Amino acid sequence: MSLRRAIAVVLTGLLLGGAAPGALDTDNPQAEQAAFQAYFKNRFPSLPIAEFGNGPYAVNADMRKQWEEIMQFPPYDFALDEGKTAFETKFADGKSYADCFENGGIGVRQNFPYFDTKAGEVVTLDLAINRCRQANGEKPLPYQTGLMVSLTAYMAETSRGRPFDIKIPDDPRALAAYEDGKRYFYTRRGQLNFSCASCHVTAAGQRMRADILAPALGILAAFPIYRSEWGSMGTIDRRFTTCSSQMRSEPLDPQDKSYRNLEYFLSYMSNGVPISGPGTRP
Amino acid sequence: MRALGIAVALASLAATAHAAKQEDAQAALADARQAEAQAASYGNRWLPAEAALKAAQDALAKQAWDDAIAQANRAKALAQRAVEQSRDQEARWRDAVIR
Amino acid sequence: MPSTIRVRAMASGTQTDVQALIQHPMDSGFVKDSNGVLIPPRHIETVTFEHDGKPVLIADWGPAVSKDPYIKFAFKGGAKGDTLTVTWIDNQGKTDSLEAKIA
Amino acid sequence: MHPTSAPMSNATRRETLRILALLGMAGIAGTARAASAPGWPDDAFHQKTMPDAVNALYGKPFEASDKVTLDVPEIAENGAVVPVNVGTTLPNVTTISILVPENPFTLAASYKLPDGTLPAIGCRLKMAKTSDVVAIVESDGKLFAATKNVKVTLGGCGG
Repeated sequence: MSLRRAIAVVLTGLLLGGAAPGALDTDNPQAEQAAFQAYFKNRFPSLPIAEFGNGPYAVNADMRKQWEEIMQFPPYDFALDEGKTAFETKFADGKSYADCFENGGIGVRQNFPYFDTKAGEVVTLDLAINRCRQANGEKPLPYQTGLMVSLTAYMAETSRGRPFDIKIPDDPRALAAYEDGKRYFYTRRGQLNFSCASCHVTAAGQRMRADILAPALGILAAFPIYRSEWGSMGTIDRRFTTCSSQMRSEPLDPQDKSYRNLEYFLSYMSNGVPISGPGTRP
Repeated sequence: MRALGIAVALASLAATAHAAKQEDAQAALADARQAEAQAASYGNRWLPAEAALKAAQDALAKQAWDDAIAQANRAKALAQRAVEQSRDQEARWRDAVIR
Repeated sequence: MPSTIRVRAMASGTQTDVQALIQHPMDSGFVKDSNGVLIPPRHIETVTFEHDGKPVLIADWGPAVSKDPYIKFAFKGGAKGDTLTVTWIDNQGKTDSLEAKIA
Repeated sequence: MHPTSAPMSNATRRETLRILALLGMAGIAGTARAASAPGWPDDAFHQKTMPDAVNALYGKPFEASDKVTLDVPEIAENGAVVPVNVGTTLPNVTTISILVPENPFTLAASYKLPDGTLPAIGCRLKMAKTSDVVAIVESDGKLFAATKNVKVTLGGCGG
């Protein structure tokens, strides 16, 4: 192609695309997902996709040894039993959680969060549980700890090993939710001026004092988690809110739209990584 | 009688100074709140700004005007920094996206 | 009230491998709660494991043992179906006991 | 991997205090000693140094021995849950104890092993800050010990 024609092509590209060709960011989730996963596979070439569900323990041997020791008899065992019992207990109206979820709620965690085209918003597993309760005349549960974490622990356990399978339906609102989650993930905020990407992309695998920063790929696979730091279980909400305040940024409310969209983006990026929850973390 | 007059004059002088300080403090606090509201509009409130704002309110309640002014100014500065951060990031977050 | 004790005891012919997890706060007495009030010390002091009426392990614990404490040991003998009794007592006199079956 | 941040004296001091508070070892609270469980070595658990704790528990000296294996992490992922495994090839082991000199109370745990119980213990301990961990095994009435250092610090970038 002659130089003159090449320039013409580039110019038209600019005019049409309205952005430099490099930033062809016309919300093509599939392409971005492929690039995202390729980035981490290059950063950690020896890691099979399944290992990305083990966060810091996939990228640090000393930490992994301590994890394997704790996983012999994990402290979330009590929450798991409480979750199973609660999941199988009928509501006052005779229904139970099994009636709200496909396949009786067994082995479905990997499909969450999904985009609810009727309500036009991202529905996480925690939100779906509370919607189920309210649909059956029960009070919604608090989000970050307690019974909600036990229920999601049990549902995660029934999905162990099943790869994330998050879909973005052909609906502009779904694309917008994905885009909003992406924006949140890459936007720096708080006095420390970090974004999620600053630690979980750029510095993935490195130490932040005693912590090893988990790669963003598969980072939600192990939830809900028992953190030694908390001495108790916590859901994704609890982790998002505590992380926000560590950035000296005002945490949002649990199940805030931004957090749900962030979870949607992160889970979609992790398609193919198997569920490893419930998990234990430092 | 004269001594009493002077005392009264001095007292009223102090009172007006007191009142002026109070107004300054309240104005500073209003500015800080306004800056913080702007940061909130970007969904980017900083915890240290919140803390300084609260400290300013507490100081105001205790009529510690100088302290209130200092804390309010600190809150405003932090909130403004948050707004700058948000504006900057609105333009540049896409640069970080993995492609 | 479900038991606060979880036991996994596996007989392997010559010995029985035991793992136990106990639900307990193991408060050391130095931690302050969210509004700055010192949480009083409450930690397990002794855990006794018995098989055939004889102790196979007695654990004496201080406040430095982790929350939801864990223990792993093994003893010679023990067969599938035997009972392993686990009992803990804490410094406030609270206690719990469980009769677990060896697998 | 060595932690990336260069150690700053006051930051490290501030950090240690924060960990102590976090893990609850801030100071020696006057713990009202309720009636202890029978057989619980109350005095030994309230000693603040290695010599006093060993003396209160055993009343005899110990010697280092490579026949005692002590498996602890190099850097604890979290000071609240540090996995510790002790084993030995020594014969007739009657007790195994684990001590953490830098904790406010040195003695962390002590196990009485009746005849027929294998000389190996696994447990999870709290550590206030970087410290040695000492495992003492009593074999034929004599005390043998293994010592390893475990680094403990706060995780994350601090609230």
